[in-house]
Amino acid sequence: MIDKRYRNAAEIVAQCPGLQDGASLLVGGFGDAGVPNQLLLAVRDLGLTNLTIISNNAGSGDGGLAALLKAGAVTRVVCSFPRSAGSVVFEELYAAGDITLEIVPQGTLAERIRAGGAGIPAFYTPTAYGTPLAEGRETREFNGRHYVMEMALRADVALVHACTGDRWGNLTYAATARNFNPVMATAATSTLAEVRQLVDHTPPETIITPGIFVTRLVAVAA
Amino acid sequence: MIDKRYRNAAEIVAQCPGLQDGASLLVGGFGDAGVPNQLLLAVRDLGLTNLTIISNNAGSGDGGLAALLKAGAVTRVVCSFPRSAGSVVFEELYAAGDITLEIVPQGTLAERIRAGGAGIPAFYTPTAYGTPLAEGRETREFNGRHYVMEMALRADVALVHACTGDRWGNLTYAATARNFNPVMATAATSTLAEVRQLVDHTPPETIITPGIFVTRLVAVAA
Amino acid sequence: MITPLSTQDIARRVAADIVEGAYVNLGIGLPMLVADQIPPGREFVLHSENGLLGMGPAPLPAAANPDLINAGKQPVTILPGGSFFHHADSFAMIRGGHIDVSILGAYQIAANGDLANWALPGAKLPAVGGAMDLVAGAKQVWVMLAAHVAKDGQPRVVERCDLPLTGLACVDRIYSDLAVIDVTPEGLLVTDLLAGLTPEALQAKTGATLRFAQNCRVLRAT
Amino acid sequence: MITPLSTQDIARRVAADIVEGAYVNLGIGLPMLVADQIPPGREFVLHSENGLLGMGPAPLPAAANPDLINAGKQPVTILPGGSFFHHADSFAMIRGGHIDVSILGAYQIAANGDLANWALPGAKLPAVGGAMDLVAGAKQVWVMLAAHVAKDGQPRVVERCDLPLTGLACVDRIYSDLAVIDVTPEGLLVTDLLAGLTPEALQAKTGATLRFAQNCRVLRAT
Repeated sequence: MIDKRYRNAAEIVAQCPGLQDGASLLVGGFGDAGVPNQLLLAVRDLGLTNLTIISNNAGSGDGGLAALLKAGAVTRVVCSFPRSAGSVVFEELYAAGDITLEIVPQGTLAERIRAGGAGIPAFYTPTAYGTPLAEGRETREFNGRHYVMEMALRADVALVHACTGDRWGNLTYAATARNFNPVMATAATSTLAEVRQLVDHTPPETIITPGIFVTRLVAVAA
Repeated sequence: MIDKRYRNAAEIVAQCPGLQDGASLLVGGFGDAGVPNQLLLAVRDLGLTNLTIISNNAGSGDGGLAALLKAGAVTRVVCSFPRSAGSVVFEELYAAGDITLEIVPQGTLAERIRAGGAGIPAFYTPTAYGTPLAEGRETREFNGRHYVMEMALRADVALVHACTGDRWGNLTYAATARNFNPVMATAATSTLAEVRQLVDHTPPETIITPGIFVTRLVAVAA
Repeated sequence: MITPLSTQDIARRVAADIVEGAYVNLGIGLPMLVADQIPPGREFVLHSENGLLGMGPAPLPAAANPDLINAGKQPVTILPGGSFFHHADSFAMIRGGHIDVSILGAYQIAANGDLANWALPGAKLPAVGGAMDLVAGAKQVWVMLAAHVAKDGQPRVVERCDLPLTGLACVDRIYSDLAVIDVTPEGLLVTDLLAGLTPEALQAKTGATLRFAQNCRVLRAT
Repeated sequence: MITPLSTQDIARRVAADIVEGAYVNLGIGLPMLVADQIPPGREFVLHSENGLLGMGPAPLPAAANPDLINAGKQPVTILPGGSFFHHADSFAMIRGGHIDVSILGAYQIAANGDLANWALPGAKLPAVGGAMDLVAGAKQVWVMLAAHVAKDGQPRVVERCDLPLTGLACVDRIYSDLAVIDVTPEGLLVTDLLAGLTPEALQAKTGATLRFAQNCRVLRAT
């Protein structure tokens, strides 16, 4: 019987394929909505080093991502908007030169991850053409308009936060806590999901992330 | 007040921007599931000529697409699988040389339409590399693997079939009658939807095609 | 003494130009004010790039749902007709040209429509968010300036931007506290001028050559 | 008299090789038989490229739902844990390497894994469907041959395909009525041989050089 459920966050990250020093992690969430905070704390407790984090923001307050950063586990961040009211931990590490940062336009970030999950190695986008964020990128003209070539983005592990999950790994999301989570779930070697509620069965028309994309899941307190 | 509802299929196709001689049409459906048969009959009744149809199949029996073909309205078909048990009308026109055919692998067809709706002018795919269907296509190597460059596909008009629709154009689909309909809805200048049931309001978590993609909709008998 | 428009006045002027049924993305900050100035009886649909169409006003603090936020990470509501979707779908909407109007703030706008609105010299931490995608993808890009000139008196509307660009030739219209200016192939065309302000006075505060529409309208502060 | 495997025998042998929890796409025709041969207690998830995971057996005719069909356009059911999605998402699953095993029929398979399974010389009407996407994207591609040689006695397993290719070097394993053959970097390796058939007899029916595993297993017809 397929059963992807784990008992707690410590178990779900233990012996997770790809989750090791130097790993890249896709981390869902936008602002404080839909961030897999419990999984991030469990990863922090593994004591890993030299991680790359790919996420829209760079953590705020002392939540999961900030805690992982504070533990010194992360040396590189790929994101669209690291600056926020509470992004103190990241800002200090960045100012100290302890973390490198790659800024990617938000839609290009989402599309590069989508491409990574969809077997598309590269695509063209009009976004950022002629701006500093396209420097060094290959460009090309189609029908008189200029585009930048962007490469797919995948990671060793994706950490996602969902509303409900079932034993097959099918996920639903709550409102805008959906954000990057469904695309990130598709683009990693292992996808770990924390869900607020385990359910016996998810109506098939309502599933946003089919279980095929989810390696393991765990219920966390909402 | 936004209200995209039309009273019947004849009204919805009347003065539809882009629906004219020589137009290209994205037509949803896979086999007999999710085919916008009533819209196709309404288009047939317009007496247009020289249409291009982009659809997974090429019609069967005397349903909507076969009826449009039979009327002599179509001179070009882009599809992945024109051959089926009941595709008699298409086969006769093709054999007589009255219709040209472009065969596209099914996943490449879906992705080209998705790209068309998403502002991606071109992308690379491993599908069809080294086969006759990639002849003449530009190819490129990424990380030691070979890929074909494919171009976005858009049309003047998309015809889709959905389960429910509301006045804003939000759509839901039934089971595998979803198929190509949601992607096609995104990739046309005008998107016309036939729905089995008009509803006052669609729960926002259940919407598959947000109304932004739908120009007009009409209720048809199931 | 000439009274410039208040930010509310500017927002009201912008809202008046948005047509019934339009899909509109409001940038963080000043553009958000437009939501409160929608003329009675006119329905348009607000898009938030974190996965929401049909964004409604902020809830009462007690009713705030942390899962339901806007691109500025503030609690919002969803109106009837609204929908949720993931980040890749949200930016497919943007990049694919489905958003009718994107309204943003700006540091500089050039006479050819170049926009700089994401990076200031000496900023400690770069951050871009979705601005580059919005200006590349929306059908219309409108810029709002709370003040026609910067605090140090330097013009914001210039011949050429010297700040890092967000996009090339992307701005269609500028709304400031002094004027409304269309970006046309022939250069900047003032369509609305603050009551009591002479064309010469506006030109003196502008770093690029202005033309004035023959039937230039009058803007009045309230 | 040596009895070759029946198609049911072949399907049973294939099913035995599919591990618990695998995501499997079954091509139209012969591969469909595998669904009926799943060993008791083993759960794997069938993918149908028209937008369905968790495909179940055919319904009774009276219970058939025209909206719920498989890639062969036949009525099917959906099992608990299943989900629906649109065509672009379905082929993102395929192209993105999320399908563990794709099982297809074939006209020819070359010693290097090249596959020809979509076009015969003199076919009146070309049609490709999803085969090229499946062989390019699935982690494992297995081919089923109801008969090791074609009706005219020509081998189907050959040094080089002369029919139009579906994909290059994509086949991992061949299941025929006479043998199971792995496609390896060193060429074709027979891992299972029909009881009573000599290696020389199999080689005589094969158009490419075979090697035989040291611990070659015995296949028995039922």
